[in-house]
Amino acid sequence: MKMQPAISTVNLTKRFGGVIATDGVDLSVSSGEIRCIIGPNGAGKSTLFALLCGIHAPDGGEILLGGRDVTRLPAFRRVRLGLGLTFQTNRAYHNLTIAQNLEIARRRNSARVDSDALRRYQHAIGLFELDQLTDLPARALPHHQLQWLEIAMVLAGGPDVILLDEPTAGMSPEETMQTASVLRTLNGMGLTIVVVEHDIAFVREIAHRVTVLHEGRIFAEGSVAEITAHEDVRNIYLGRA
Amino acid sequence: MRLLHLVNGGEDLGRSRWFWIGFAAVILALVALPLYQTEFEASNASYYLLNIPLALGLSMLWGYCGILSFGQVAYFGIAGYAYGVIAGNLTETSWGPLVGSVGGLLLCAAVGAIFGYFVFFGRVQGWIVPILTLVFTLLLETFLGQTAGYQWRIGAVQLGGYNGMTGIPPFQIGNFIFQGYAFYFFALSLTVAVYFISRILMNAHFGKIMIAIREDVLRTETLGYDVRFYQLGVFVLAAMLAGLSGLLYVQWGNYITPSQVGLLPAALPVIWVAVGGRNRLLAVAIATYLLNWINYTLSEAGNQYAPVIMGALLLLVMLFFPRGIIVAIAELRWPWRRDVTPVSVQDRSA
Amino acid sequence: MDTLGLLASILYQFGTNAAFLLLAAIGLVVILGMMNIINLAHGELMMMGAYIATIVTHRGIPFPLAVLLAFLLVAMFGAALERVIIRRFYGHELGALVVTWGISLIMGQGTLLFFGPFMPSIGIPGGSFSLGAYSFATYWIVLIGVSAILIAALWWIYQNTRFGLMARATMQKAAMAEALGVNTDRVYMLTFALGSGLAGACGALLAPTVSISPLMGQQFVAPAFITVVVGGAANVLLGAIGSSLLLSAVKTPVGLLFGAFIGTVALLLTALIIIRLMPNGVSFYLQRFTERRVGA
Amino acid sequence: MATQIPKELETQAESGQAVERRTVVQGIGAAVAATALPKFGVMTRSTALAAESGPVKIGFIEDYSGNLSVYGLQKLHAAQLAIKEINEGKTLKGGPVGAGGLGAEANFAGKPPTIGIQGTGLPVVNDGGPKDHKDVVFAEDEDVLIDSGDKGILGREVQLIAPDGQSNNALWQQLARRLIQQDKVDVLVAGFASAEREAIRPIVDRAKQLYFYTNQYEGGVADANTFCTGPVCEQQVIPGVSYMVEKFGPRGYTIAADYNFGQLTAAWTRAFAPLVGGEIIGEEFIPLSVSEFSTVIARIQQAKPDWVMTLLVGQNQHNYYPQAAAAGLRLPMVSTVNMAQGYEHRRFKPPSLAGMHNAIQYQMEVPTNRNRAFVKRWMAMFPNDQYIGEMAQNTYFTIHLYAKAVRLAGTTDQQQVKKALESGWTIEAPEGAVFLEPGTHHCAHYIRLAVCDENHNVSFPRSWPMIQAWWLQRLGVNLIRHPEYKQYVPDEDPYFAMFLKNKSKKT
Repeated sequence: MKMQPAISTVNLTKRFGGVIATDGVDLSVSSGEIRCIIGPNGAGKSTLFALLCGIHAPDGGEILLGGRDVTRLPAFRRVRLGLGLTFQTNRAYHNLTIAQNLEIARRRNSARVDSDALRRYQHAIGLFELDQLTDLPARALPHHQLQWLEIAMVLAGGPDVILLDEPTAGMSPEETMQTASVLRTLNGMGLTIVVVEHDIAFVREIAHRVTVLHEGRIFAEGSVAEITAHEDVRNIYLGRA
Repeated sequence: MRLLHLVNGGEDLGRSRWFWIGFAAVILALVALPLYQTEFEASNASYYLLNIPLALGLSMLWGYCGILSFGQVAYFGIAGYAYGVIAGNLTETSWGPLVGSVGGLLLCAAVGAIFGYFVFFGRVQGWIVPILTLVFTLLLETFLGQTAGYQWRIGAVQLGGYNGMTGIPPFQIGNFIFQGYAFYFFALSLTVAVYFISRILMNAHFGKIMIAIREDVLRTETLGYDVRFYQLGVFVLAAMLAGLSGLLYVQWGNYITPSQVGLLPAALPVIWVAVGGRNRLLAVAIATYLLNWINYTLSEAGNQYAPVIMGALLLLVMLFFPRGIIVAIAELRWPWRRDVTPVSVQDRSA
Repeated sequence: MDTLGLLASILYQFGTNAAFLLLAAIGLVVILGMMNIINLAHGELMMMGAYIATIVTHRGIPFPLAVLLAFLLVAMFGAALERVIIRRFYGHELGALVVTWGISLIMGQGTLLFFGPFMPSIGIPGGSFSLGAYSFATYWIVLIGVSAILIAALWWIYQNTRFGLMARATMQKAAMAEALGVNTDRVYMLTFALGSGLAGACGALLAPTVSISPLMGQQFVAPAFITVVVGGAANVLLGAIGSSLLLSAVKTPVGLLFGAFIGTVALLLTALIIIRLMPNGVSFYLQRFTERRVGA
Repeated sequence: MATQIPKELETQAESGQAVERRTVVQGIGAAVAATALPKFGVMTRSTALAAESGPVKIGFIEDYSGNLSVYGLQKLHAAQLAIKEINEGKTLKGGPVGAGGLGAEANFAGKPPTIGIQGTGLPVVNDGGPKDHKDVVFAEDEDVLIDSGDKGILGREVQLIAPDGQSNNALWQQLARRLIQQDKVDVLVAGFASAEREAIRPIVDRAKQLYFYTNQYEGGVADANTFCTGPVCEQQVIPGVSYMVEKFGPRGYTIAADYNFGQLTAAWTRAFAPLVGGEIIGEEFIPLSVSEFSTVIARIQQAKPDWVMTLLVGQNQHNYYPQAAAAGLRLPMVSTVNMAQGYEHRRFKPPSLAGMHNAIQYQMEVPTNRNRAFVKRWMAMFPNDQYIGEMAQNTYFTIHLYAKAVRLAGTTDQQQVKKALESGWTIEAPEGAVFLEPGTHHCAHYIRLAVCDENHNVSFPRSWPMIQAWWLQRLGVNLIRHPEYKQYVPDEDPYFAMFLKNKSKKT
């Protein structure tokens, strides 16, 4: 299956003052894949995520979305081209109702939501048990459901690729597993998923491939099994963590 | 039908039948004002009313979209001066004031768009915007203040420096000149219209996006919205509403000075909006009317304590009703009220 | 000789302009820059300091002592204000803004009612000296030095004392500081008191050079806000120094060549442009610059 | 009871000699008084029939809070003092001297006295100096407050309605409307800043309200409903500048507040300095927000003038004086506002104001017996007051003047009172005699040169017992024959245009 990668970077570099946060990263995620990006604290995960989102502009290199160069595009244009994003901290609109949250998410991109995307969205709403709660203010939801709400909001825009930054942070093991299962289902419906993650259990559960970042570079890449077997990875990441 | 639904949306105070009955009663009382008030009192009431569009614009900009501006009076002044220049030069025709009004509003929109473009498309940080708008206002005041000389004459109209621009013609359609009671009705109908339009707008999807931006700029942007565009939009809208107030002001007083654009008048609208409750249009409108009325009443009495009383009032209101006194009153659990607490959009960004 | 005089004069004006901005801003640097309270009563705090200094100097107390007294009394007033009112408005800038506006109205008009519209001012201490055609006030030269000392002292407090450490921790992450055993409540109060006291002291220092009246504080408000905002939040102290120097560097030559009106306009325009071009303020770039130097 | 002519007028009419008690300027004949008085006799009789009752309402707006309160409070006290005296049956000396004065009966006003180089040596007599027929004659009264024989005005109590303008123009408009439309005041006395006057003048004109503006100002208001009782540029700038040129040398430098008053007064200075042998070598306009003056001081030092014209307004700009003094800038200064209005010499530590000259019409220190009596009366009523400024004195005599005019008209009907006021009045104010010129509604004043010394003591080395407000006459303004409602600016006078051109060439 030699397709155009869903999202990829070429020699992506970002400096903050004298510190190199991301150093020539070449990442390629194929369509239909679930990719996890892991690494110890300070490995450059957050910077890579911010670069992919469009929050920071890189100092060098390119970002391609579905083969198209989006390096210089602001975040909202990337979203309009089919990228979905959630953040480390929950950013659903806590003071709006669930219906309003979803409404705001849906309205902007309603034109580009195809039937597949719509099915994924409706499916997710059901799986996340959000369909009954529409008039509740979001802040009334328990933490894990807030996280789910945000994923649902992202799906409402009908993305081809979603980029999730620690989607299970703060969830119990059961909730984490539930999230993993929903994500697998969505992936089965044609969605490409990139997850920046800490939680190895969750990674084991969903990842097709894993990329390990260390000191701003890609240190290793491979299946979950390969990575967990990798001696150096254990040293830098699992060992010290 | 859909419009009615929007009018009755949840982004402003009052949705019940009793609320609308009360609302209608107040409007009726305002319409019938000439029956029980003198022309002079009506003229005062026009002054309280004509500040409301400015305050509503600031409410949308700040309360709903989260952008605080200290510079709304700049647009107030721009529209007033533009009207004075245009209408003052077209005194031969009866449509001069109309052209002047349109011109004033368009100029406000244009200046607001240019300033807003630099601010929002430059992604200036949120907390800097108020100061930036304030500096813009002070710059305008300094410039207008030194236009006393004869060289500052546009056509037949003298800008007039700190003494101000005098003899600005009143509003006129055809041969009908809006003065006294007529001007009162003109101001009243415009204010009510602006209120309803604002209310509809804030209840519509546009309003939801405003709130989304206030709540979380990044989230909104990463849902695919061009936040800058919406910020610019609401900024221009607020500028035009401030301009509308400016127009009404010069049509009311036939006069404008640069001190109208100074530090003190710049802070006043922020106070009105904050005291009422910034993310509720009706609360803002009521507070604007009442605060102007209180200030006038105190000064009319020639009371030297007026600023002290005003200051103490603000202090107490903010201490006990930090989200605005009108909002606090509206959300009291009245004994006769069925307990349907509407989902109110509270502020966390405060 | 006259070129020397001109040079000295330009340098002197540059210094006085910068010192004026710095003195107007220094209290606000603490309250707005560090605590994020938009303090519209800043001018009235300075007015209070000026009144205290003027009154006690008229009673025969030496001027430096009067400044110290102004610092202490206004700081105490600030602490009381913080306890009773301001503390309810942390993280709630809107409320703080309206409340401080209310306070400024009460203080301004209250002073008018109590002390009347004017108070005889105190003479400017120190004489003058001349160089070529130009003459200079000794007092302003002292003020330039004092403003430098004040900002340095503030810097020292925040870098080297326990209070400074706790204050910086509290301002960055209050919850974390609390967890580490810092009494953040107290830190807030002390910080507000320090900011008020500094405003009072600066008001006292400027008192001999201005007319003493209830609304005198208003003249400092706009310059103070502009200085702090142009300075930016990355490092407020560094920012205040940088922006006052920068704004003075624009205002002085322009004002000298084209007069006070163009000078004022140039200052406002510069502020507008800097805020637009450097949304993080001058301090962000200054800090990055110093960090780079250290890093290299 | 047909007509009740107040006792005061009766005595004057009987004796016909009231003139003697007044200051007389040669050229303004007393003869006109004789022609004028019978006319008013007729008017008085015809209008006294209109039954008027209740108190006479004086509408009075000033700023008791906000930026300008320092002036507003003084003016309020002046009004309260005047009204108390009127209600107690007192009045200032003086009466109508005739409408003929300066061509009020002609289609246009007479030409003003021209001032040439030779005019600078005009001999003037000081208080104790020799009096001969070529010179201006001046006689001093012990006190000018006399019984009017009328408690209140026409037997009606006088009431002051004095709301607070809060230094806010929009509020001023509301208050003016209220006083005119709601309270239906008989007269409006209001305004410190020119902006305030301009804010309410359209409202005044629409209602044809009788209105007094009592401040020193930049001049040029030609408004049939407005009477300006303060001095204007031509009365202050020319004497002041001519003295400076004579005493210190020709080169002057102007620093002025950057708004109407400052710009227009600077234009006067620029235009008239050459006529008295001077020259303005530099000019600078300073925004009202500026409060730190090191650059301005350096620019003056660079220019090396012989003297400085300071037209600084507002509390920010007053800072110039201590700052300039501290910087060792010790040039003689001349002004038309400072000292007399804001009493800077009392507020700033000496020697900030040392060397300040101002051709004033009044300030508290005026060394005459009648003024001492006035100050004493004032301080008895308001013991805590710090100073009595020029605009306070103006307000005081203006309200007395109004009372006299009503008594003459026999009614408070505003059109009649206006006519009465247009009969050419001289009133003996604390400053000296003031003549209200009918055609222009401006006053001729007694001008004194006030000089402030090292210790901030004020002396008056020279005085001009009567200087007219002649500029509007020069423009041909005659409000009796040709009512108009505007403010002239010097640019409309070709004479000034000449100098404005020169300026634009230079810069």
